[in-house]
Amino acid sequence: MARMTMVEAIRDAHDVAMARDDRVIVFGEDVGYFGGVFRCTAGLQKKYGKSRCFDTPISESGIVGTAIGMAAYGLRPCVEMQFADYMYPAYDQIVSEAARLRYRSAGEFTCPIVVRMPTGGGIFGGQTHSQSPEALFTHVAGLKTVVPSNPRDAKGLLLAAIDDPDPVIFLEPKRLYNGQFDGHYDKPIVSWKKSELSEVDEGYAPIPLGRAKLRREGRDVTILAYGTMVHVALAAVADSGIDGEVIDLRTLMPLDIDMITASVRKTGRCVVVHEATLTSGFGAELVALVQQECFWHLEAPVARVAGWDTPYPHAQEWHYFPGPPRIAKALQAVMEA
Amino acid sequence: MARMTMVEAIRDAHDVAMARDDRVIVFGEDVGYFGGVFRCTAGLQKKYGKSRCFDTPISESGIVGTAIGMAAYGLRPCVEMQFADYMYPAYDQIVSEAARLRYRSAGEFTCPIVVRMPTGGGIFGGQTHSQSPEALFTHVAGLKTVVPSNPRDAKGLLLAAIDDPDPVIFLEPKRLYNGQFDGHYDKPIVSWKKSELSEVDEGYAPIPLGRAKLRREGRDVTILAYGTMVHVALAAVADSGIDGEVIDLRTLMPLDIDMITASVRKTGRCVVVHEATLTSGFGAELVALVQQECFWHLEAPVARVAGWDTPYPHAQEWHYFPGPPRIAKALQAVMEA
Amino acid sequence: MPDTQKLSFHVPDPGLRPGDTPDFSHVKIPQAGSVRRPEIDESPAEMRDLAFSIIRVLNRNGQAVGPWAGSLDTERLIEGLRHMMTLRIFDARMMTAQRQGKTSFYMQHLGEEAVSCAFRLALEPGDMNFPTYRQAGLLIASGYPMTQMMNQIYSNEADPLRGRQLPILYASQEHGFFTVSGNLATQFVQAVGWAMASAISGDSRIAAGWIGDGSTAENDFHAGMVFASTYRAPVVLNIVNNQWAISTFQGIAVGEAGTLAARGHGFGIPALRVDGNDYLAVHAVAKWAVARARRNLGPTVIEYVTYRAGGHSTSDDPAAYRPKEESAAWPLGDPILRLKTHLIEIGAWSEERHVQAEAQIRDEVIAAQKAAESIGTMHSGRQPSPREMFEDVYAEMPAHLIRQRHEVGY
Amino acid sequence: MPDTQKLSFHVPDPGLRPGDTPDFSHVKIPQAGSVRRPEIDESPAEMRDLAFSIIRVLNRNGQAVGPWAGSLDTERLIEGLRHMMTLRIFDARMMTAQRQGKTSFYMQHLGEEAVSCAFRLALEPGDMNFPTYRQAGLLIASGYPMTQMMNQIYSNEADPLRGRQLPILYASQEHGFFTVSGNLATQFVQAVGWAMASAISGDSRIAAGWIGDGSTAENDFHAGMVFASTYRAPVVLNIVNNQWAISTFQGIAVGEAGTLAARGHGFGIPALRVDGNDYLAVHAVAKWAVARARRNLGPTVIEYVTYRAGGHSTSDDPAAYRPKEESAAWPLGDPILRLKTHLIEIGAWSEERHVQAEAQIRDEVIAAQKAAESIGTMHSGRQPSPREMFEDVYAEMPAHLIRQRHEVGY
Ligand SMILES: Cc1ncc(C[n+]2csc(CCOP(=O)(O)OP(=O)(O)O)c2C)c(N)n1
Ligand SMILES: Cc1ncc(C[n+]2csc(CCOP(=O)(O)OP(=O)(O)O)c2C)c(N)n1
Ligand SMILES: [Mg+2]
Ligand SMILES: [Mg+2]
Repeated sequence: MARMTMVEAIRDAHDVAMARDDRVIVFGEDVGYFGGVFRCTAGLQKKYGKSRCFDTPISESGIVGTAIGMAAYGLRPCVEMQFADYMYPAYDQIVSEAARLRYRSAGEFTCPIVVRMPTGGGIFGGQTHSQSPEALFTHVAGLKTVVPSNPRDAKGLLLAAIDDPDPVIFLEPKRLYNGQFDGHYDKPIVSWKKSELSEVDEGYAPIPLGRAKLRREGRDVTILAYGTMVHVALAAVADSGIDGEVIDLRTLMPLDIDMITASVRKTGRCVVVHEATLTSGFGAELVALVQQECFWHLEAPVARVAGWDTPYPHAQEWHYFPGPPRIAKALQAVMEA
Repeated sequence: MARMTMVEAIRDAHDVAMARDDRVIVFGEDVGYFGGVFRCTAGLQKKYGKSRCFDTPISESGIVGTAIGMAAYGLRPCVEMQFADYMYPAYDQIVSEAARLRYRSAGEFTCPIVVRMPTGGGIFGGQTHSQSPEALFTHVAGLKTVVPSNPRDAKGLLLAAIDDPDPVIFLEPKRLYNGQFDGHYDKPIVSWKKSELSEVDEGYAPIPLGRAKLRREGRDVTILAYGTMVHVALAAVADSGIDGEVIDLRTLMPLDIDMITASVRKTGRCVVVHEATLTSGFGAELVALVQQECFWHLEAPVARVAGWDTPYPHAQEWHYFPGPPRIAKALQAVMEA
Repeated sequence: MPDTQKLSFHVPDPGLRPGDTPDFSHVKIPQAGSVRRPEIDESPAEMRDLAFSIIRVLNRNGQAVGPWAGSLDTERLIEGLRHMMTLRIFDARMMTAQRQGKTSFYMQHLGEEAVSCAFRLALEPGDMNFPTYRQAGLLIASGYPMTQMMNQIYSNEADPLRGRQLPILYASQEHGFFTVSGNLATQFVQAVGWAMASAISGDSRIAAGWIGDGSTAENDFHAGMVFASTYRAPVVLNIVNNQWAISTFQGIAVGEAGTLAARGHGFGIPALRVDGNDYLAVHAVAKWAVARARRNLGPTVIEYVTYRAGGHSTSDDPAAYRPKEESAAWPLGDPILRLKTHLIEIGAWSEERHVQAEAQIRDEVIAAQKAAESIGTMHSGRQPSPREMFEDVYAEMPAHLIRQRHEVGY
Repeated sequence: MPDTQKLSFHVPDPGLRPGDTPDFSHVKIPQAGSVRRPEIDESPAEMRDLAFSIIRVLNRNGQAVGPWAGSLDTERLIEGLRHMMTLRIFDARMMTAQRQGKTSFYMQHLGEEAVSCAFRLALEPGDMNFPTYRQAGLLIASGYPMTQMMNQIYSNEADPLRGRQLPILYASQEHGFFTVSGNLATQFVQAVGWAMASAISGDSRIAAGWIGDGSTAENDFHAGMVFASTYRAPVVLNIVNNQWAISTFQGIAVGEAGTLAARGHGFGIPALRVDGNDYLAVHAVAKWAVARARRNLGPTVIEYVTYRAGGHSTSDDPAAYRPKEESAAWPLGDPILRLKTHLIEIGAWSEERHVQAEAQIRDEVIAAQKAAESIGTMHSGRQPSPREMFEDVYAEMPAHLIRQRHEVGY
């Protein structure tokens, strides 16, 4: 058991996966010699050689397209998009190809690839370094979508993603890479090492996809969150004094609907939180499912707290970000409904 | 007033727009000399010349990318994606560029383009000629998304879309192009000319974006639908004998939430219908909004009837398609809840 | 000083449209045997000329001439002729079957049979093609069962793709035929990835990417070129220039820019242009490129100059956009006729044997068709279960799909 | 026969890494004045040689020599020198401002000033650039107010982009500067579209697309080339090859393929390679290409051979991946020093005037900065209202955004 930042945990997952399976290949823009602009692959090229960890031309479509070919060959590519905001040129390869290879060929060809990408705001990255495009993946049959919220999960889920026989989109909240963040952006940054969640299992210890994690038990209201927003939700619960039950979804597809349902049936109230724009965000799906599964238990409409329906602005970052006050307000409203 | 098929109505809208505004330029794959694989632009090149209606290389990104440049110049390009399934290479240009041009430049540059594309199944087109990707657009701030369900609306809405100062995604249900279709695929095709909805206003008669249309008044349950599914929903109402109120959304963004809310508050029940895959489909957003706006009026959970969460299969097309029986079943269930 | 001349907009035009007399006099066709054959390790910069000519082996008299002749023995040539004849008859029957409503859709190879049939013989078992929808010759020439192809086309119960995929978008790992995509060009860069994987693994297998002239305009063509060039991937990058992309002539994709082969030059990739209707030339050039890849010398671009003699698909009627007789006027002739003439010329074949072979192949195709139809066609007989619709979305069916499957009643 | 040799994987490598002694002996640099100047209507096929050489005007002694010399008079050259000096001082101050926390991010032009500054002088009012983040010289050289640039960089209340956009992603219709995108390469094809629109409209204005060496790998580079070629768009397609793309050297984008300019050949687009650190050469080549576009002769590709002397951005430290002294070893020298030497050589400038000019420009930049800072910086002073966050998503604010705006309290 070692304490790691999220970056270290992701690096460690790569290392463990590459050591135990020759088929694991890691590449992307600035991923090789330099080790990635967020340093998530630092040291891998040195350790495993240029054939297994290398730099690519700046072509997201080329990165995912070649990864698909490699997967069809029998390798297990784990590739990086430098920012989620830059995955769009690869979207066709992800949606039309990776996601449907097994289906359209009835299993003749499969696509065990992982596409990692940093998501979310909080670094004053403006509209092209802040996006959270998870809903663009959850709508696509054939993809799995994972969002870890801490170093421990990041390592275990990434190991599982690399092992997975199907394409996995692995979204890494960049605001959490190097420290804890609960949405109180004006407070000093807290090191990961101070959190138990940075205690990462050594060696090969995958965490199965598809299982949510209860982060806080509570009786008043269920809060569904993932990634950075798990911590922000916990802060909002603390700030508001409302006894919220916080579920960290961890995997959006497949979704742990059982844990969600059980919790909402218990609390009778639900707030869904994400950083992506509200309209047609993944929160909409969560609301739809919750009201379907828990209708007769609901004592208030399910509320959503999300990014506004605008591009992610630069200077107004913290007005855009759905921080603890906005969540707390929603909790209040749901309690009073 | 002339009776037209949907293809004729779309052609007519192009014609009217091009005649009244020199800045309107039409292009795409096979769009020029041949007039489009669905013939929606037939005759335009002959009438307006090769500078205003022309064939392009097979590059969706190039089509939308050049359209954006043209719009920045001051033209009003209206382009065609041959099938919605093939818009993915252009998705980056649509999402990262067209949608955000006005915002990121604070209005220095704007992007009045229309991107038309045939959507939906029903022609045994398999997984790459059947998709309904509307949710991939409604999630993106800065885009408007329109789905006509009949010739009359197709013409009026397309004229409004071309006039619109912002980028509009114009989704054309291909199963409706040349005839009416209510989901009873085993019955003979009914000509558009038999329907009042094929009565198209002559000349310039735009229908404003953002207004839904009541297709059938009813007291039992509100059905929200768009495109082909409007007709399928009407058939399901007829088949089931349930007094459904059918709303044709017409524009998904901006959405006519007022009409929706008023109806659901009246009926107390709601079924949302679309052809796209269920998970994270636009239906999820509709459910989220309805339960938010009408929670205290709801007598049953809002139900969704949609395409299954699989790629669109070829041979199993009619098992995939959410036809009248599946909708009727949902209506029944909602009534009995 | 601003030059106040007004700009004008240029749109390439084929010039000749329905009703006009076809004219291919602008297509410069070098004499058979006249184009040199470089060493396979010659530097790409030294062979740029080959992207602007057309490598041809069979001359007008059916003789095989020049430095590219002799890559196949007579027995293999006869085999090749049979492959092409099989493909043509197969196509004709399936075109009819589509008209009869036995399937929803079909695309034929008329006039282009040499390209995929001859290329296949240059590969070794284990090599992988990333084809478009117009390379079924790769399957025919590698012995993939025709009945299986038809089962797929009919989406019947025995369809190896379980009815999920549009007709002719075959897939066979064993036959080195990657699952065909409906989305153009995506496979081009995937082929490069497969080849990179082979090199990464220290394997000796190579890949072949395929793309049509029109589809070279797609962005993933570029991605394929970039990655092939950067990593010197062991891949053959095949561009089938059949002059048409649905209703648009190749000038829309190529501009008036020279040749598609020349696109290789900007990437330091050797590029050869070959008479795609000359079975011998196609094979010789393919063999050269395959050897280059296998010797770890990197990628090669091949542009096959051929002609789409039929419609784009069963949904298309070329009479709407090109002169009716254009196909007959195509100066590179018919690949089957040309190989037949050659084989007769060298005394290995005869009109009688040809007629016989044709009859025999027709019987084989008909037998395959009967076998497939005895299982089912698109709208009759035994079809795949709707249950199949939910399989293979993932390796293991997640709970929400099981629920949805139950809703359909399976 | 299968060749059983094992394949191996090739990854291009710059060879020299931190700690190594820089070496640019592989960069072949032709003598100044040695490269020919074709007529602007010469056929692209006749000038392929120009993609494999480097057009240079200034020789070691600061003399302007050869057929490309003489495109600008002395007054304009002095102006050009001042533009470059302004840009460099502007950059230096903003780099410091970023370190001081006055803004979140900055990208400088160190070593590349000649490219955008000289290019701008070849354009006419009304022409439109589609720049990357590294062409602020286009703004400086067209007289865009520095205070406005700084307001944008500081995201203060007077920021013309209302705080919405990352620093340096300027936009100005009036100054022919298209809104810079964070997404690489998308602008390249948009430039072509703008140029097509100008031609469609019978206008006389032309467009210029810009892209970095690393970004040529992006798919939209291809889209730009295809459309420019097919429609012979009046556009200049500028590739700024500054040898680096963040941490990857240009070999990752280019392969070992020759030159980026040569990518034009596959599209029949004339391609010129120019010494990007030679103000005179950049201007002469730009002028040639602009004239070609304006004369309706179609697109030109220009590759500027230069060197990114600084880090990629304020988030980057090149010491991690390249030798420290590499920048000093770059054989094409410093653009400001070279133009200064030339002006002194022709007697139009002196060390004293240079020092004077530097002081004066510094004062101007400082004054601009003071003006901007008196309004506000990233985290202090007056900032744009949160209300701005909801404006300009659409021309007219839809109901749901009004509701959301109200929720924030504006
Ligand atoms: C991404 C994408 N865009 C458009 C299409 C529609 N489409 C199918 S085939 C075709 C023409 C392709 O022409 P070409 O590449 O020359 O191949 P050929 O049919 O001549 O073999 C088009 C436009 C598609 N399948 N995928
Ligand atoms: C689509 C996309 N992918 C990746 C990035 C991240 N990125 C920003 S700049 C850059 C390097 C660009 O290098 P080059 O084109 O050579 O331009 P230079 O910085 O040298 O001027 C990268 C990878 C991006 N902005 N957009
Ligand atoms: Mg073709
Ligand atoms: Mg660079």
